[in-house]
Amino acid sequence: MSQNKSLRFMQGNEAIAEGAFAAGARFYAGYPITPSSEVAEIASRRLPQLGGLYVQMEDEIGSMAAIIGASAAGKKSFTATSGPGFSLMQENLGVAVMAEVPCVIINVQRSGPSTGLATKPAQGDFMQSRWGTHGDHGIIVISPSTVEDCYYLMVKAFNLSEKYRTPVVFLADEIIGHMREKAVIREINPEEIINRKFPKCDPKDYKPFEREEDGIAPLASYGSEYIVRLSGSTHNDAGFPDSRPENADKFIRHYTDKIEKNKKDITIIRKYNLEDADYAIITFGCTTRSALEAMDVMRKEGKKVGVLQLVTLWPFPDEEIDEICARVKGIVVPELNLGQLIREVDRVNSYPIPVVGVNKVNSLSISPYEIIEKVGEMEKCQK
Amino acid sequence: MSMISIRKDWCKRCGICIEFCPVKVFAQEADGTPVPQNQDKCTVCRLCELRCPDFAIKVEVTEDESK
Amino acid sequence: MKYKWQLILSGVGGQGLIACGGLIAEAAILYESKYATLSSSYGVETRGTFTKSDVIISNKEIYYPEVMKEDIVLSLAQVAYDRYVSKVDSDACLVYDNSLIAEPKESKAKQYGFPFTDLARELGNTTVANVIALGTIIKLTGILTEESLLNAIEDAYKEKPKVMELNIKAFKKGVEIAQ
Amino acid sequence: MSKIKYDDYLIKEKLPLFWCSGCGNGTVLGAILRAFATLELDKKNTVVVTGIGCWGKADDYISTNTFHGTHGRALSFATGIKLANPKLKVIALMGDGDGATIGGNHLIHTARRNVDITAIVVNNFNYGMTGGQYSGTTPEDSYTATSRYGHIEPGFDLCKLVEAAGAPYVARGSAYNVVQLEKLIRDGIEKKGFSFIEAISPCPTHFGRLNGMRTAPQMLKWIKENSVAISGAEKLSREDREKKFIMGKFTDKDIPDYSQKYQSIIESCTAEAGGGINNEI
Repeated sequence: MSQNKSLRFMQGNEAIAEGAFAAGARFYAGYPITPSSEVAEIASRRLPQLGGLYVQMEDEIGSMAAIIGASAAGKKSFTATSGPGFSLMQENLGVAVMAEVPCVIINVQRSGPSTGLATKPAQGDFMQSRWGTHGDHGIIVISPSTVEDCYYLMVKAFNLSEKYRTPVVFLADEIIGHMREKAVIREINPEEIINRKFPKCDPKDYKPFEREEDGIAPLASYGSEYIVRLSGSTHNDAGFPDSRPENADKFIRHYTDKIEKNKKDITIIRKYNLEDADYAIITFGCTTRSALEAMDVMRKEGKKVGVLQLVTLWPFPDEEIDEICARVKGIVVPELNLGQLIREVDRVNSYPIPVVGVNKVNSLSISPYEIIEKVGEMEKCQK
Repeated sequence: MSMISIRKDWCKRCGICIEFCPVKVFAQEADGTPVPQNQDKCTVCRLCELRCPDFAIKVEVTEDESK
Repeated sequence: MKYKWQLILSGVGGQGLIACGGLIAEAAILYESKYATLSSSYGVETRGTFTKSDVIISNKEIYYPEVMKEDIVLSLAQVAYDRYVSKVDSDACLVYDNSLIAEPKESKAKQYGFPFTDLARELGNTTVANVIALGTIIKLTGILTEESLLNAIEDAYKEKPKVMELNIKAFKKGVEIAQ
Repeated sequence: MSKIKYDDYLIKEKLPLFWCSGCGNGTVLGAILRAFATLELDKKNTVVVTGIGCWGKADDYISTNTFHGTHGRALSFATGIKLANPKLKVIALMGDGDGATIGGNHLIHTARRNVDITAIVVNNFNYGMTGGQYSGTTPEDSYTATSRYGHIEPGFDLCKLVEAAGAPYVARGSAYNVVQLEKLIRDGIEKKGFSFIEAISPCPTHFGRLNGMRTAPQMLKWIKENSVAISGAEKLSREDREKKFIMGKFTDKDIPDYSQKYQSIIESCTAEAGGGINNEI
């Protein structure tokens, strides 16, 4: 087993790009946008060195389409964008869902709506990452909170994308994307990489959407021995249009089911000091760092506070949150939006405990003190 | 000699073959279906086959003449 | 021994404050086995508007990457100086460029004014004012060793020997004036 | 004479075709499949990419690899496919709405970028599938479901547009002159770099009906009567020329395509980096 490690002082966006290459990504199509542009710049420099390809498209609609095409032609593909670009990608993100083409879309969130504040952080795309493209579908969304995360979770993102033949959204934010910190970067071993299942059947029997026992259909590449028919319209196993109600039902349910039913395998959460916690802070992305700092300060003061970090945002970890709700006196949900994650926590919580938000949309990060204050208020009310 | 065959299940009776045949090989049935009535006039230019929007016409050269 | 240092490097876009923060953080991580974070706040324009970099150096993992309480503030422009002069606490140290900031104001913090830009001009390039200031901060506070910083500078410019030489000279100049 | 026939590429089980009686799509499809047969394209290394609209259904009948994407984006999917695997023959089939209206930006940039794709735009001057609304090529003063008082916008001359964008191969044919159309398509597929073929095509159901041409023969006659070869067009006044469909090859030049140029970047980079890894799945 290779143990090639290097100690790096690294930027989040740089680690995202390097993580993609380590996962085997060899195709990038994108349109530069702050605060994600470093990913594009690094991809443009590194991909030709790796025998891969970078292309700058005319917009994010085309970028999303190009990575789907490239993935169908056998290259692991990715793109990086931010708010306005992510909105433009939603149409073809649906194609990746429908045609079940693996790809990774990085959204380094910035302040919105519209152009918003290009250089300022936000976490306002939490719901968009789940529901942005129209129609029923499942999606995997992963959110990093450290520079090391950016590297290792990108590998995870590609692995899940390949395993489940699904687009994966990597929901970073301006703070994590732009900050630099210490990171120990380890070479990824080949056995840690998951590649899509390739068909083993006779080429004349191949149907690109015919599922195997594990619920996933093998995917051949264009240019292989197999003829591949992919479609963004409602199709049958063979990839031909099929508008029969039972066929539509079968496939549309499948897009949600293949993600939700594999929740256990997909979900990553991190628990900090929750064993004895009276209060839990539930968080994701950059805000995790504020939460952990707040927890540290409060623990020093003898307050039993813990943190639950959602690394996988979608599928939503209902069970894990329910389990926390069952044993704490209150929950704080800090997020750089007006309350998106908290809606989900509220939905899951069935206990008579308060769930309060710390919400901020003034372009600044949430300070640990703002979380500490909220926990304090809750404590006071409950005394 | 040529042999013109028409697949009626594919033909949509648009009338293009009838209208544009340079030597007027086709007649039209009441429902619009083309009938290669004057096959002896056919020069095997194949324009009917090429223009047919429904792959419904085949012009084949019969054995003895193709030699 | 203090285990955590929180630094603000402030000025206007184009002064190389992020690069400067990078050198400190890199020196801490690679040459002193510490943790460090660098995050920056800047406007949409690349040059000319207020910019600051937050650098945190610590012996243990750093969570919140923004400065919660300043230990050291470097101000290389009037707009940056004005923002921090009344804000910093008595145990902080405020280092500013007195070739650009003519009249120091009241502050609880201990203030040090040096003519970084003028000295940089003497070295032949005003863009190294940041690195001179860096030398001064290192000497005044002892947060990291001079050697670690010199190593970081060498790493940063290993493909540009002339730039490296200039930056080493600038750093040493900064150390010298702080003595 | 090629042993491969056009119907080797046609999925006969799917016939009769979905399109209306007299629609030119089937004629253009025939020309394309005949060109495939003549060139003996290997199905496994050919990808037909379509968008949305009547013509976007064309892939249903083609037995090569296919990708059926979204409205207007066929060229972007095709760009990804081609650049990821340059050995593939990539043919994008688009309508005038698809390729030149909602997808206009992708069209000009794919042409400018010179990606080795053959784009075949069937231009029937309106959105047939949704009931005959006007598109970016609908001629001024004509009538559509959304220009009942006469269309006040001029239509695009697609060949001029794509030529200006830098494509090395630009041609126009029609469903009337099928022999020429097939030849133009064949040459386009053989061309290294972005090739663009516009096929003027009848839509008697919508465009024809609202513009006094209810039948397919009437529409084909209209196309025939308004067609003029490039050489003939040169003799016309500017005003007359603008009213005609000028037929033939406008551009046919040899310039390096994107993949070729990028390959030289890869070679120089990997040489520098001491050999790269081509990580195929």
